[in-house]
Amino acid sequence: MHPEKQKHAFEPKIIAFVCTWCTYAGADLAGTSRMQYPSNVRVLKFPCTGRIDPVFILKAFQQGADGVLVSGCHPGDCHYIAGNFHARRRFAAFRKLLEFVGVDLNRLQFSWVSAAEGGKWVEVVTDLTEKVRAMGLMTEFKELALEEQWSGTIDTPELKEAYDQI
Amino acid sequence: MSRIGVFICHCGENISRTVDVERVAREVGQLPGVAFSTDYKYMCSDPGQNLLKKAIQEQKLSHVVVAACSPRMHERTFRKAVEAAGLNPFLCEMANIREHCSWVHEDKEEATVKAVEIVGMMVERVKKNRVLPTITVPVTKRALVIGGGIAGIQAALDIADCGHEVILVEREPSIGGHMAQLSETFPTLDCSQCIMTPKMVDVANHPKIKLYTWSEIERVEGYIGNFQVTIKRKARSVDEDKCTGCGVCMEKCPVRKIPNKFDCNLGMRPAIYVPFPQAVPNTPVIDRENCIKFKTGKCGLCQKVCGPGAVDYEQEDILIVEAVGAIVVATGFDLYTIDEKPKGSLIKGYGEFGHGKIPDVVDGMTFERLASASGPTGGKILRPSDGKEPKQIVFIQCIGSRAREKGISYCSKVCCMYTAKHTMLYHHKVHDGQAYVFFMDARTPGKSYDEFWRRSIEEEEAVYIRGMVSRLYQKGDKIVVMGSDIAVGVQVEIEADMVVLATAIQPQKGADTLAQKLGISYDKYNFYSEAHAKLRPVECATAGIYLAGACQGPKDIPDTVSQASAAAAKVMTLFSKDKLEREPIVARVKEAGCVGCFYCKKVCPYGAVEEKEIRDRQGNLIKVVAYVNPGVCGGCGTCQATCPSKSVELDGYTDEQIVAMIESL
Amino acid sequence: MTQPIDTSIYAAVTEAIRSEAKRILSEGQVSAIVGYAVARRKGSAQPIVISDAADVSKLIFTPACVNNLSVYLTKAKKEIPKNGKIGIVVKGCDLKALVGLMGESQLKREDLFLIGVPCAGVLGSVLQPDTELTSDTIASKCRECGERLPQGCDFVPSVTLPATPEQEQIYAAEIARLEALTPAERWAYWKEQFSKCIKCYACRQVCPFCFCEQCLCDRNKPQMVETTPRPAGNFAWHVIRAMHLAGRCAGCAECERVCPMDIPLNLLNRKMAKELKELYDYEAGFEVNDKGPLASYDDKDDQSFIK
Amino acid sequence: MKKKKMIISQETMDVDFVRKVEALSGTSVRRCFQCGKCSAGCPMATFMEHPPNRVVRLLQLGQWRRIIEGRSIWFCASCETCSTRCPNKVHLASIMDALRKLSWDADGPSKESYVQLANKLFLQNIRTYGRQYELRLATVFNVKSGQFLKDMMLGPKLLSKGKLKMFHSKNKNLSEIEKIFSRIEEMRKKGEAL
Amino acid sequence: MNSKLNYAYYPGCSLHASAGEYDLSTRELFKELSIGLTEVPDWFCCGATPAHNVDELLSLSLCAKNLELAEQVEGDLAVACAACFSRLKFTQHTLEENATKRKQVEKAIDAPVKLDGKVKHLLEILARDLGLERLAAAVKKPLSGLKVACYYGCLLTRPPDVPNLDCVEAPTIMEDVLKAVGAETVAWTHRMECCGANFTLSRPGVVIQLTNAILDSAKAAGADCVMVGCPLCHGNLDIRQKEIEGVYSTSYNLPVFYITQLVGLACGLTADKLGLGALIVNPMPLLKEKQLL
Repeated sequence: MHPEKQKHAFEPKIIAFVCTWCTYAGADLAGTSRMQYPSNVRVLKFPCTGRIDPVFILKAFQQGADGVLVSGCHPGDCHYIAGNFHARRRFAAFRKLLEFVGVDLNRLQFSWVSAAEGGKWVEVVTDLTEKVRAMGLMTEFKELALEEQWSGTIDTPELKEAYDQI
Repeated sequence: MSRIGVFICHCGENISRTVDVERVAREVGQLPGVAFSTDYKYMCSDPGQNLLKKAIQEQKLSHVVVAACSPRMHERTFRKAVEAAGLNPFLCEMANIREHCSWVHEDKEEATVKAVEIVGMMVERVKKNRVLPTITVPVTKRALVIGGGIAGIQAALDIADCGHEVILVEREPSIGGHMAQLSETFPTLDCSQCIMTPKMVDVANHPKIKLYTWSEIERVEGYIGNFQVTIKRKARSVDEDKCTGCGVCMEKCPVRKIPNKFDCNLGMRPAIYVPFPQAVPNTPVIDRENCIKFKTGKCGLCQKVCGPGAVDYEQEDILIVEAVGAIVVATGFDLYTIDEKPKGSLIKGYGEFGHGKIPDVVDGMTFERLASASGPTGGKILRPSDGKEPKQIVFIQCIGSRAREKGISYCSKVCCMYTAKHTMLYHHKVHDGQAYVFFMDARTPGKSYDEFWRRSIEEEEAVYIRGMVSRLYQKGDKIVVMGSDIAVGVQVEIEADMVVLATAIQPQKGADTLAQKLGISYDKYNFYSEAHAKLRPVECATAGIYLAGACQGPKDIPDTVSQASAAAAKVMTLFSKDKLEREPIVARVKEAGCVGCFYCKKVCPYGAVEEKEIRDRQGNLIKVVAYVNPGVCGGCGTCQATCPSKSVELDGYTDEQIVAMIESL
Repeated sequence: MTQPIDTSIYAAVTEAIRSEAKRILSEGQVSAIVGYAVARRKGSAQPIVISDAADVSKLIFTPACVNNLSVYLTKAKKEIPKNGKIGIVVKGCDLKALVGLMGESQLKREDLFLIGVPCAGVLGSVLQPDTELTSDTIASKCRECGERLPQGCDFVPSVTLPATPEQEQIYAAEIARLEALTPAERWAYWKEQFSKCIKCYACRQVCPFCFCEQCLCDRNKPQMVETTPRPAGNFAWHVIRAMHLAGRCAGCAECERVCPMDIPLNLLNRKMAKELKELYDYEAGFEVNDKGPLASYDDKDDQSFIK
Repeated sequence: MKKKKMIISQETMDVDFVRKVEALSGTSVRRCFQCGKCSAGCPMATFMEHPPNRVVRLLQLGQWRRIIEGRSIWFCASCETCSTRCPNKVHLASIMDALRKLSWDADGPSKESYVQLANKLFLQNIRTYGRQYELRLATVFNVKSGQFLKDMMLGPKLLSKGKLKMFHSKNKNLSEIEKIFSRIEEMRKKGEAL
Repeated sequence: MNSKLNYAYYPGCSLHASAGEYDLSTRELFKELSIGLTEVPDWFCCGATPAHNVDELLSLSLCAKNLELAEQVEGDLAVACAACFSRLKFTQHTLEENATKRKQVEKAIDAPVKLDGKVKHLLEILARDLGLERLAAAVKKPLSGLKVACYYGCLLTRPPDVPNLDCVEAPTIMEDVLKAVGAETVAWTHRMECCGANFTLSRPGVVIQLTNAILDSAKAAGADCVMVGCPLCHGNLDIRQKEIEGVYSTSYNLPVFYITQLVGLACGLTADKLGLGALIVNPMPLLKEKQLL
C-alpha cells in the first residue's frame, strides 16, 4: 500500500505551458508508467514552445497561478526545427524583465522534457510544486488585481468622504 | 450560444478507478454553454462513438469535448467520429484525464477535482474553436532513401519496383552497409555476400533508382509530399561515368598500407580504392588524406594509368537539390567500442577489459571479417597480434548492452545469435579448438533461432558459461578471462588465445545531426523514435518520414528487411494519392492588422512567410503584409508569439483559445 | 556640482542644416524635410515639415530639439508627402531608431536623405525650454550617449564636437540600485510607479517602434491586457510594452519624456537592452536588416535557467 | 573443494568422462540449458551439495571430480521426477546411474558410504541367493555400517507379522545368475562394456 | 471378452517376504475373479533400484533374464511390485532403443533378448484386461463411504514413455479401479511424490521426512486410508508410520492397503484371505466403522 498522503495546508496552483511533441508526450509517458506526482499542475498544450507568448505567463499569474512551468523539447529536438531555440531566447529575456519588476523567479520554471522523460516530468512538476508550496500564495498579482487606481493612502477625512461618494 | 457536448470516458477502470466520472459529468454539465454531458465505459469503442454521434445529432451540439486519454492517442478517432456526425472535426477537443490525471494520482477527490478543471478548461477552449477547412497539398511521387545498407536497399527496391523514382544516398563509397561485411548469416548460415550482392547489383541496374554514393544529406526543407533535399556529393576524384572499374589504378597506386575500414582495419588498401571487390558502384574513390598527389602534388600515377581518363583530381564537393515526397531513413548502426570514452559522456568504455588495447580482444564484426572467405585472412581464423590460429577462443556477450553503468540499458538483440553463429564458424574452421561463451541470458526469439543456438552447444560443442566476465588481461601471449559460472557458483578462469566481444549496437555516428536536419526525434542513445511503439512502428512523428532498420533500434536482418518493406509500403500508400490532406493547423495573417515588420518571416523555421503587396483599385501600393503559405507552414506558431500586433494567428491554437483556457483556471 | 555644457556649435549646425536643406530641396533631391523649428514659447522647439526651399530658415537646432523625428516617418506621417525622398534631421540617438525601422521594413534607406546632427546633448525636460544646458538639465539619455556624431548619414555638418564632461550615468545607476533590492522591494517600487499610469498612451504614441496599427493591448478578442487604468492592467501594459521593445528600443527615451505621470519607462527599456547585451552581445540600432536578438538564435545560447 | 576456482581449458575439461556418462545414460548432457526444473522438483535436492542441475552443469564443463567427490549422486532417490519433467529430455536419473556406476568403478572418493554399502550388499544378495532377503540384508547392513540397533524396534513386530522370514531357500537355477555376474565382469575386463 | 484371462506371475522379492499379504491377496483376488495366475518358475530378483543405481548393465541383464524365464509360462507377465514393473519395462524400453546395450545384455545372459512379451502391472490387468465393468460386476460389497488416498509413488508411471501405464503427471487408473468397486477417492497433492524407498536401509531419516509429507497430505485431504501398488511404498507408509508419528509428534492412523486388498474386500473376500492382519497400522477399526467387515 502507498503511504498515507500528507495533507497540505496550501495547495498551489501551477500552470504548465508545454509543447505537444516532447513534454506533453513525456507527461503522457509518466501516466502510462503510472508515476505519481502532485495534482496541482494544469497542462496547456501548445504545438511548440515557440508558440508560447510571454503574455500567457503574465496572464497565468494574473489569473491566480502560484507557479508557472514552461517546458518543451531539448535543443535540437524541436519537431518544428527551431521553435524551442526562439523560445529559449524569448524566455531568457522575459524572465529578466519579470525579475526586474519584482516577480520571484522561483515561481517560474523552464525545462526541457523529452517524450522519453516521463521521470523528468514528474521530477520537474514535483519540485516546482513543492518549491512554490513552500513559498506560499503568490499574492502580488492577486492584490494588484484588487487595487484601484489610487495607490496612495486615504488618510484625510476629506479624501475618505470623497472616496466613499465614488 | 454554443451547445457543447461533453463525454467523459471511464476507459474501463483506467479513469473511473481514480476519477469520479459521474461527478465530473455532473459538474461539467453545469458550465455555461454545455448542453449535454455524459459518461461512458469506453468512449473510443464503437458504441461509444455511436453515442457521441447520436448526441451530436439529437442534441444539436455545436462543439464536443471528449474527456478520456491523451489526444495523442485518440484525438484522430474522435475528430473522425465528430466529422461523421456532420460537425467540423476541429470543433472537437480532448481533455486528457487519463495520462495526466487518473494514472498519476491516487487520491480520488484530488483527481476528480483536477479532472473537472481539465474538462472545464477544454470546454472554454472549444467554445473558441473555429471551423477549419482541410488543406490539400500536392505529393511529389519520388522518394529519398538515406542509407544504402540492407534496409535502404530493400526499401529502395520495393519503392522503385512499384514504379516510383527513388534517390538512394549512401555516405560510404559503396552501398552494402554492414551486411556486406558479414561472413555467414544466422540461422541458416548462408553466405551474407551471396545473398547481398545480387540486391546491390539490382539497385545499380534499376532504372528508377538514382544512386548517390559517397554523398551525404546536407539540408532538408519542406514537408510531407514536398521535401527539398540538398545532397552533398563528396568529391570522389574519379568520374563515375567514365570509370570502367578495371582496377588498374588500384594496382598501381604506390600507397598500399592504409588500413581498410571495411575489413575492420585488418586488411590494407591503396589510396585509390573500392572498399571491397563487389562494391557498387565499382568506381574507386581517392582517399585524399593519404594520397601522395593530394599531399605533395607529386605522383599522379592513377591518372596516368587510367585508360578512360576517369581520374580527376580537380573534382569538388557539389550540392544538388532533389525534390521528393517521402523520406525513408535507414542509416543503420555502428558498433560500441570498449575504448576509453571522453569524460562525462553518457556511454562508458571497459577499462576492465583493457580499453581495447589488448590486440587479440576483438569485436564481433572483426570476427566476421576473419571468418569471411573474402576477408583479409581468406576465411582463416587468425588472431591479429601474431597471425596464429587461436585454440581457445572466448566469446563474451552483452558488452555495452544491458549495462546501465556503462551507459546502455537496452539489449542489442542480435549478439546472442551472432555469437552462437561465431562459435559454429569457429568450430567448422578450427577443429581442434574450443569455443567458450560467457553470457547472461541467451535471447533467441525468432524463427529457428533457439534451435540454432542450441545447435551451437549440442552439436558444435561450444561451452556456454552463464556469468559475466569481470576482467581481461594479457598474460604472455594469452588473455586471462576471469569469469564465473553462476550455475555452479564458482569462479572460472580461462586462458584464451583470443577474445571476441559481442559489443552493443549503437546508432550510426552523426545520427543526431541527421535527425535535426530531418526534424525527427530520437532517444537518448540517438535511436530514431517511431511515432508509436506498437501501432506506428515505421513512421516518424514527422509526417512523410519513415524508418527502416537498426537506426530505429537494434535489429537483425529479417527484421530489418521486414521494416524496410513496411516503410516502402508506407511510402507507396502516400504516393497512391495525387494530393494529400493535411491538418489545417497553419498560421494565417490578418492583413488588416499587419504592418509588415516581418518578424514572422525572420523566425519562421520553414520559410513559409512571403511578402504580399496590398494595392488599391488603381494599383497603388497601400502596404506590404505577410502571407503564410499554408502548404509550407509547419504549424509551430513561433510567428504568432513573435508578432507584436498578433496579426498572424495559428489556427487551432489562437490566442482566444489559449486565453480562454488560462482564464478558466 | 553643476557643470556647463558647451552647445556653441549648435548655431553653426543650424546654419549648415539650413544650407543643406536649401540645396536638396531646390535640387529636388527630396520632396520634404522633417526638422525642428522655433516654437511659440521662448527657447522652445517643435517639429516641422517643409517642402519649400524658402522655408529652410525655419529650421533650427538647439538644446530644446528633443523630439525623435523618426516617428513622423511612420505612424505620424500624415503631413509627409507620399512621393519622393524625404529629408530628416537626426541626432545620433534618433538615427538608431531609424536603423531599427529600416530593419523592420518600415522605412527604406533609399527613400531617405539623412541630415545628421552633431549633438552635445539636449534638455531632459522642455517644460522650461529656455534653460541653459548643464549637467543638471541635460537629458539622462545624453549622459550615456555614445553616438554624438551620427554615422552613415547623407550629410553631417562639419563642426568639431566640444568635449563633454564625464557625467553620472543615471539609468545604469538606477538599474543597479533596483537590481540590488529584493523582489518584494522591486515589486513595491514598480507597483508604485505603474499605479500612477493613467493609460494616456502618450508613451505609445511617441514611440517610433509602436507602429502597430492595432496594438495588442487594445484588443478585446481576447483581451490580453485590461484597458482601464487600474494597477493590474497598467502593470501588464508596461511589462508587455517593455517586452515588445526588447532588442529594438535604442533609447531615445521619448516615452519617458512625454509621460505625464513621470514613470521611469526608459528604465525598463535600458534594463532589457542591458540584458540582451549581456546574453547575446546585442545592441540595437547599429545594423539594418539584422534579425535582432529575439528573432534569431544560436545553438549554444545560454540555458542555465532551464532544467 | 566446490568453491575452488575452476580453471577451464581443453585439458581440464574431461570430455572422455562425459562421453562415458553419455554412453551409459544414453542421454546428452549438452542438451541441458540449465532451466533448473530438475532441481525444482527433486525430493532430495535439499540433501545435496550440488543440486541436480548443477550436476549436469559440472558435467558440461567436464568437471566430474567435483561431482564424484561430493555425495549428491548418492542422495538421488531414483524417483525419475527430473527425467519426467525435463523440457530437453535430458534423462537425469540415468545420468545419476551412470555417475554412480563410474564412481563405483573408481571405488568412489565419495564421502557417502551407507548407500554404497547398501547397494553392495543388495547385489551380493542377488549373486548369492538369486533373490532379496530383507532380514539378512538389513542385519548385515547394520553390522557393517556399525548401526547395530538401527530400526531394531521394527524387527520383532515385522517378524510377528510374518514380514521378515528367518529362513529362505535358494533358487534352483542359481548358477545362471552367477554366470550373468561373471560374464559382465568378463566383458568389462575385455573392455566390451563400461 | 469372455475368454479366461491367464497370466504369468512375477511376484518379486518383497512379495515373498515383507509384502506377503500383497502376494496372498493377489492370488486370492485373481482366483475370485477367475483370472489365471502362474508364477514364473525360478525367477530372479530384478535388481531393483540398487542394481541400476550402480550397474545398469547388471540391472538390464537381470531383467532380461527374468523376461526370458517368463516366456516359459503362457500369458502376459503380471507384476505386482512397482519397482519390478518399472525395471522390467525400463529394460524392454532400453533394449528396444539401444542396440549397443542390447548386444551387451545378450552376451551377459547368453541368450537372445525377448522383448515381445507384455509386462503388466496388476492395476492394468484389473482396469483394462478385466475391465472396469466386469470388475464392478464382481463387486459383492461396495466400499461405500471409504475415502481412499491413492498413492502412485514414483515408479508406476515414470519416466514418460517407459511404463506407459497412465498419464505420467495425472494418472487416474487407481482411482478408476477404486471407483469401480464403490470407494470414494480423495484429491490430494502428494500422490506422486517420492517416499525415498531407495533409502529405507541406508538413510531412514530421509525416508521419514519424505513419507511424513505424504501421510500429512493424505490426512489433510480427508482420507481414511491410503492405497498403494508397491511393496516398497507400503513398507514406508505402513511399517514406518508409527515411527513417523513419533518423530513428528502427530497421529495419522491411516491404514495402508494394497490395491488387491481393497478390491478383494469389495469382492467379498475375508480379512484372512486378504492378509489384513499383516498390516502394521490396524485397519480393522476403520473397516468396522465403515461396515465393510
